Amino acid sequence: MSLLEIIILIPLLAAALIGAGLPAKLISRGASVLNLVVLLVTLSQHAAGVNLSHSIPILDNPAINFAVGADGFSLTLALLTCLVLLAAVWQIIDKPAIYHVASLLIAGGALGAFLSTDLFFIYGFHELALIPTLLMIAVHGHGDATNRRAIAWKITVYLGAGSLVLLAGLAALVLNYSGSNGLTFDLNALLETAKSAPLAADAQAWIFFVLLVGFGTLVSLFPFHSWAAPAYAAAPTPVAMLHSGVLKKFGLYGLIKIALPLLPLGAKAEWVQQALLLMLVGNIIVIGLVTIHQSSLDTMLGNSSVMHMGYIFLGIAAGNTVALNGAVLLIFAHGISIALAFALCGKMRNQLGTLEFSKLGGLAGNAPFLTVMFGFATFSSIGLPGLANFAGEVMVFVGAFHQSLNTGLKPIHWATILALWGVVMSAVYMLRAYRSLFFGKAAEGHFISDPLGSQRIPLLLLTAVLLVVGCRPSLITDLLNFTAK
Amino acid sequence: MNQQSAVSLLLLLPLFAAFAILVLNRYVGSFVSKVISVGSATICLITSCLLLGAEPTTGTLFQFIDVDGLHAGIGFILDQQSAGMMFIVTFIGLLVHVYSLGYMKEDESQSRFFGSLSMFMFSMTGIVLADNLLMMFVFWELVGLSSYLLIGHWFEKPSAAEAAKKAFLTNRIGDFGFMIGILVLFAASNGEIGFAALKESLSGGSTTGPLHDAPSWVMTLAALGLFMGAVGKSAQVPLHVWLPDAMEGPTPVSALIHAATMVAAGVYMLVRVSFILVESELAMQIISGIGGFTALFAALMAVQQNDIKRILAYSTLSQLGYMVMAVGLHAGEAGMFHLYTHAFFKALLFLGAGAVIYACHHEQDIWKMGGLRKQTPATFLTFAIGTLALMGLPGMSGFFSKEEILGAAYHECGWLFASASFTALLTSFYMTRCVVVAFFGKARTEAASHAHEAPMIMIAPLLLLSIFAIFSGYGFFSGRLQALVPHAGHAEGHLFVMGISIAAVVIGSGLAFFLYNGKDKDPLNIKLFANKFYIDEIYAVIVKVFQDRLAWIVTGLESIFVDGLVARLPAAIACRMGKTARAMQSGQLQGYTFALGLGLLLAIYLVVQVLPRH
Amino acid sequence: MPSLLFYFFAAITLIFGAGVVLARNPVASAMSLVVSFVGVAALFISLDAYFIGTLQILVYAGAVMVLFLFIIMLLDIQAEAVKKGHVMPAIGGVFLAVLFSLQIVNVLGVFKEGNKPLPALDMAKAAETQTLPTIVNDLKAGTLPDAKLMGVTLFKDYPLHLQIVGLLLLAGTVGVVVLSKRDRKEESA
Amino acid sequence: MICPFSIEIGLAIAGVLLLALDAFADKLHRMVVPVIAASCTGVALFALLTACCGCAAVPAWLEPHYATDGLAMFYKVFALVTTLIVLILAIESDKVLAHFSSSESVKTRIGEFYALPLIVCAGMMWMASAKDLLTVFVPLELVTVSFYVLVAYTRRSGLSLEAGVKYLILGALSTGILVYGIAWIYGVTGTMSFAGVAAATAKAETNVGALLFGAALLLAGFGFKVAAAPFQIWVPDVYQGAPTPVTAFLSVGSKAAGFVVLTRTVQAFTAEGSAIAQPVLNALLFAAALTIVLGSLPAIFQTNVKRLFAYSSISHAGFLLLALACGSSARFGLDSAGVVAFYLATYLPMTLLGFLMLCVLRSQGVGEELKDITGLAKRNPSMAFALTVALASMAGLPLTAGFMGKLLVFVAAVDGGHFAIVAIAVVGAAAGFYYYFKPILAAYSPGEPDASKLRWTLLSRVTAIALMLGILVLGVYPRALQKVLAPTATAVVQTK
Amino acid sequence: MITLNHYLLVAGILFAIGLAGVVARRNILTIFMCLELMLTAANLTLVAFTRFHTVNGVPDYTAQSLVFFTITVAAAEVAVGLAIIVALFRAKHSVSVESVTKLQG
Repeated sequence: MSLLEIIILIPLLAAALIGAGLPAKLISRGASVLNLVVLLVTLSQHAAGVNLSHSIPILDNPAINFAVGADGFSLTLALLTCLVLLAAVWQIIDKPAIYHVASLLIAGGALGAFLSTDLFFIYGFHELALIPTLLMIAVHGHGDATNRRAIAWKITVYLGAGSLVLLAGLAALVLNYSGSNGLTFDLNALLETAKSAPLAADAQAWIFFVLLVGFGTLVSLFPFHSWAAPAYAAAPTPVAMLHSGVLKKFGLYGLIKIALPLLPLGAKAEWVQQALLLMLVGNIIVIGLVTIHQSSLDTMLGNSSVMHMGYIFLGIAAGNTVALNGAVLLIFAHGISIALAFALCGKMRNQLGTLEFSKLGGLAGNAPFLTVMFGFATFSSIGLPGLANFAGEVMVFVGAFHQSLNTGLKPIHWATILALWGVVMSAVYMLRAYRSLFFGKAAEGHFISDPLGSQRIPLLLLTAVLLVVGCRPSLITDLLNFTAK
Repeated sequence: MNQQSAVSLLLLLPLFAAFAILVLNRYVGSFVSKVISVGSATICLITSCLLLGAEPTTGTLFQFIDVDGLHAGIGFILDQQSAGMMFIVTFIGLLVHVYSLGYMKEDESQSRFFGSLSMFMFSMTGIVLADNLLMMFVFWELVGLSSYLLIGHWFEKPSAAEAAKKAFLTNRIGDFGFMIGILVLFAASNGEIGFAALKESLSGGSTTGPLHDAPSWVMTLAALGLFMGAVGKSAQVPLHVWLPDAMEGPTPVSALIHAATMVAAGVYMLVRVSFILVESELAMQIISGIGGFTALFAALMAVQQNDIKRILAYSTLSQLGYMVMAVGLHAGEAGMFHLYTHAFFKALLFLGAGAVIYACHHEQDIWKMGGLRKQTPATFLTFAIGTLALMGLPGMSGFFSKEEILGAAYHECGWLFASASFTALLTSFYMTRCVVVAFFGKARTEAASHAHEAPMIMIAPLLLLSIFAIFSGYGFFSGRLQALVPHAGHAEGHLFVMGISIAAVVIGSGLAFFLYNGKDKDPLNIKLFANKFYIDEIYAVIVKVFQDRLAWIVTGLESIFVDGLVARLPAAIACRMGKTARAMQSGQLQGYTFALGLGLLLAIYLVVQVLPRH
Repeated sequence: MPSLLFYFFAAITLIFGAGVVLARNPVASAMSLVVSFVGVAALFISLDAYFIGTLQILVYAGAVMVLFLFIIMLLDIQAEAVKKGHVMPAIGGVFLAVLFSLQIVNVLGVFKEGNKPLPALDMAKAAETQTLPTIVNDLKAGTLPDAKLMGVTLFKDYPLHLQIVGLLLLAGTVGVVVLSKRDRKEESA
Repeated sequence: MICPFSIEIGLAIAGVLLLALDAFADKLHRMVVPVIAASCTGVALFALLTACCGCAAVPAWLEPHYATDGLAMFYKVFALVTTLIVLILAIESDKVLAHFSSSESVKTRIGEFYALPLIVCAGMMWMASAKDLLTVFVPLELVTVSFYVLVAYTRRSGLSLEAGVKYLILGALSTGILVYGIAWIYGVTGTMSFAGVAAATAKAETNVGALLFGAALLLAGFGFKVAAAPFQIWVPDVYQGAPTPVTAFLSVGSKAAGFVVLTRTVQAFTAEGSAIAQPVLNALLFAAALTIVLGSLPAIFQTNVKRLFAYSSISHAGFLLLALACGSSARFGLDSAGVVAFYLATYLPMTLLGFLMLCVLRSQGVGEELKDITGLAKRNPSMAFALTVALASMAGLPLTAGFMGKLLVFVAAVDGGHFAIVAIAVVGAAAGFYYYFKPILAAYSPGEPDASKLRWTLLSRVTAIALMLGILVLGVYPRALQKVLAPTATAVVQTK
Repeated sequence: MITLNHYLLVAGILFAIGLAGVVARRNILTIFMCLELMLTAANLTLVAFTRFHTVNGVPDYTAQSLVFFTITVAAAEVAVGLAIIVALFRAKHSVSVESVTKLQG
């Protein structure tokens, strides 16, 4: 059994144990810490060059294996998952055991998706993680019952449809890249065929586009995004953290790990490029404006999370080493920062009962710790240097803009410029929110106090990660070890 | 101590101080914070003094971003420009630290204040030392953050919170351009961000320089982009609106950040990249034009302000305009010179204003002061020295630097010279007005009449700064600070320029003195100037229309069209079809048999008639 | 078979078949059905399927229709009243019937093989292939031993099927018992 | 080594004997007949699995009609497993059944209800082996007529009776169509055996127009049995009204039996060189698309879980038809018959688990409406979990059996280039995410606070666990099943 | 001259008539009779074809057996069907299709 399998199994096993009636809080916290430790061990093994991959065949033709394997990219996302899981289970206070179970299942599914090297399991684990997400939103979400039901349905059907489109795209990959002896879902085998016998550019473009729509829907790529903001606003805190921070990144993971290497020509096809640029500009500018319009913290964070996906897509559209490194860094950074923001959002909701900007103000007076933490989340998400997002954004911009200027500004240049303007917009809404929630005169009737003792640890952990990665992004980029194709 | 470790110390010590204060804040009293912060500022000053006049070197401290295609390090350039700037920053920084010990004595969150100050020192050091554009951008943003924190120090005050936000956002708009500039240069030079590398790429020479071959519009775009960053940071028109509002912050902060150092960073940066700017004549014209315009525009507004800090703020705008104009007129060294002298006397003025405000129990309206010269003689004396230096009275530091800029303008562009000269006149006018109204005449309010001199810890920095305000213009002094030797060409028409500038001082101050001496209210009433040309109002409308209203419209459209077309319409169609199909399931047996029969006919029709043909 | 007889029985079949559909009284429908079945039986016989024809009369026209009539009487079912709103099903029925007939006509138009007359029976040839003496004798005598041939086929080729049909009848019987068994409560009520 | 034929005969005899036992020994405990019935099925299953593997020794007189290829063996096992579980379902809902059968008293003996499934099972097993249309028809009618009885069995419930009437009329209509179709196929090809038909389709002298007419009728007749649109119209009403075990039997057993016959028919029509292969496959594709749509979309509005399952069953039939219509691909480990069999194998545990949960709930007085199962998680979390597993698998969530089936169908369809149908299937499956989650959501929503706890019986618990294991094993480790099915691919070709 | 198609036409029309009756009639008993009509039409087709496809000079009895089975099956079907109809009548006092409309949607 490989270490990677253990990493996947720990949360699933913990969820099963809780389901069997063991004390939820203890087990979930223990499992999340244990998982982080095991992952760190795995990282060291990976650094030492140990081959961690392992494979169990489950179907011969089409060949499907339960295969795990890790490169820097998947380990980065696994690290993200473990960190966010740790922070998420710590946010569960006085809630039924199902909260713990759901969080562990989501994280387990995400880890499975990130560490598998078989398309079947990559897809399967992601879906597995979706169910508890949907259930938690529907059953334990915020807001009145009808509304959150509607939201839960929307996200269920939306993501379900997106996954099916994705499945069709993956099926096309499997069918085209399986080689001559039957079909295979093994990513590495597909990659080899893709190298030795690539498809025609035209076919690649089409499949890439289908994958883009499929994966894109899962990442709330404009215009397939409208599930995201209300869902995050309604989701229980740990679920919002895990989904927006980790699970959503699956789509990006898939694009970078599967679509780009398998369909390099497709990604570069002009019409695909232009469509992607249009969509990501939609993410940044349209959703940026929508975010500015929000009047409550939860929907604002939800929309901002949609908007920030645009930058990562820009990195994917650029597709060069710098931009891809930046995109992954941004995936990691956004995961941490949005999880932090949602954790704080949850704490505030619990105490204040409302997150409307107009009803709140001056929280900094009573809750300096929260204020500082929220400050970190805010400034990280608006790309302040020294916090993790900045390095990612800069690399994405630099990578995307690094095209010849001799023939004038190309579409990707314009997209980058618009994306840069998006940075201004995100500063606008984040600072507006920060200002109206924490500064100014304290609003009447809404009291908030700082979290105590151990509750601070996960928040501090996330902040520390933001800072450390923000100052040494090479921690991640060295792990990634991407090179231009 | 070698230079690398000295530089590391300069960078890391304030960072460490800021971090330590952030962490320890909860557990120890503000005293420890003060010790840490002031201690670090002191050590920084000593270090930067040691670096003055050292051999120019460069180096890299560590790699920040290190992937194929982008290697951005935290490095340093140590030359005369940066060493001099470093001295200014640390020197004024230390004085402000010391001054704040007195000024902020009563404040509840002193730890936070000093922590933020240390943070600022760290960020500013980074800008000064930056050896590449990205590093400069990083610290550029970080000074923005410290500025945000310090302006918003009294966050309970809505105006302070708003001002902090406004400052950050306005700067962000500038940074938008800055980043475009960086990106354009990066792309055009095929992957360079270091100043030295860019210079090399530009020169062409033995190696092929991609930047050398870049189309001219690329250079213009790059230059304007970088300049836009400077416009934001140095509060040039049209992004000047944040600086007056930033006066909501504690006065020492205004002195340090919003007068002496941070706002000058734009000019510093422009001088750093002037080798790029000169590649585009159009960009240079725009830079000088905007600089000159800002100088005049801000001076006009300053004429009608009543808040002592705001007068100084507009004056800062105006002086920054001078500096920017100088850069645009190929006289970056003159701009830097003015930056240095301005730093001293403007810090002096702000700290003096702080002392006045302190004396008058946080009263800032000059019309509610009066006669302070008697109650607070030391403050008056230092403030007057600062004023004279600012007006450019011959012999004072401001005279030398301003005269050099005027000379450059005279040399390069007549219009700008005229406007700059008029600005000089206005400068004398509004500063005289300020001094006359605040310090002369009778006390107009209770608070003013009971004003008392600030404590020694605040006065001492004032005195020290006065010395610099007087003497920093002289060669023996400025020579230490700057390597850039004035153009020889400026000697031409030197006397004329000197005459004009002296005349401006005399006329301006004379007019103001006669107009305001002994007056209890403003004899001039120019609404347009007093209301800052209604720029804030116009911007408010623009923000409302082009951002909030647009956001509202887009949100509506998004939810109707995007969500509607992508999600709701298919859902509605599916439901509609589902309902129809469900209606077929009527429960009527006859309906079922009919459906079955019809299905049969359909199947036969399809299989026999339609499908074989395809 | 002479054409006239064919047309006669075909007409009987179809007319009384239509009678089943058109008659409002179920008894009339049942009676029409009997007559129609007799017509079909005649057509069977005209196709040299004497055994099947007989079966048609015995099982269908006899047993099954008696069962129908019995139930109609037992339940005392009245004629359907003509009500408004019942036109649609009628139209639908006619519509389907017409369309289906058109399709049949269309297919028969394509089905050229069907335009040939029925092949003549060749008893002599058949006699050579059969082994059972009684059948061979009949064939040699020039008569078609229809029932015998049928019997041989059923018992030689389809013994399993016969068993299954038996099982089916048993299941049917059980079903009838289960479904129409009166429980005590109903009796007392 | 025994011929599977003997097992079927034995099963039928057991059924008859049980009928007799039930009729004449009325002092017996009421559970004797059910237990014997279930154990007979179990023994038959055991015997089939152990004694008949690879057995092709069929008596000579039976040989022309009776196949023992992999396909047949698979469906025989399938029928036995289904029957066994259906009997368990019946035992679980014994009281409910008795309550609604001929007498109101729960003491009413309902031995027939346990004996008939054995006979039906035998019929299904025969259908699986049929090599000609006549041999299809007779057991098919045995199954159908028995189902008329079973559907209407709880006649004191008006719904059951209504379902019985509807099934009777529509079923008889489909029988008429089927016989008419067989007549035409015979008329055009001169044979009833699948192999003969396959050979005739390739012959030049065969009249294509008339053959297509017969094919259309035949497909319509079988389409009715497997609930293919537009012949699916009876399904929701009959499934809802019938006693739950019978619904389960219909939706799994009857459908599978229909599919084995349909598979053989389609194979015959699309044999090498067939002149009608393309129209038949296209018709199937068309039917598949229509079935998915007509199964999925109305399901969105259902509030009755049983009826929901009925629509779900229709939509699954659509996927099965799609698999059938995709034809064989040389690149695939399974041919279309294999994919259909695989899909049905995944369909079995999830559907039966769903119906088992309905039976278990019904026997404790919980209704079939969504509002009745609201708060199930509170009343018995493991029941809610079991229901969730069943529904998740039906929705096709990965790592459950349902996903494996859908995946293979999708891959086959994309491989066949049927993108439009794939798109429709995607829409249908997406709608599935909605309606399958409705019961899950209801189960986990807070219900009435003082609702009583619910209990498993030992039997139902064991069965549920077995079915869940089946779902998970098929979803995670389908290799074993594939190994079983792979030979069918080759064997089926030989029967032609 | 009477050809095969004559018989097929008669059978086809009979089938159509039965179909019409099934759809048009509201009395379940009558519907059931119409179903028998359809079945008979199918049988007629089959018999006509068996007569047409002579085997060794006599009709194809292997195929004609199907007619035998069909008639038997139909009889059983009628028996069960009538039992159900009787049960329905007992429960609803009607054998009209209107009495079975509860299951819908």
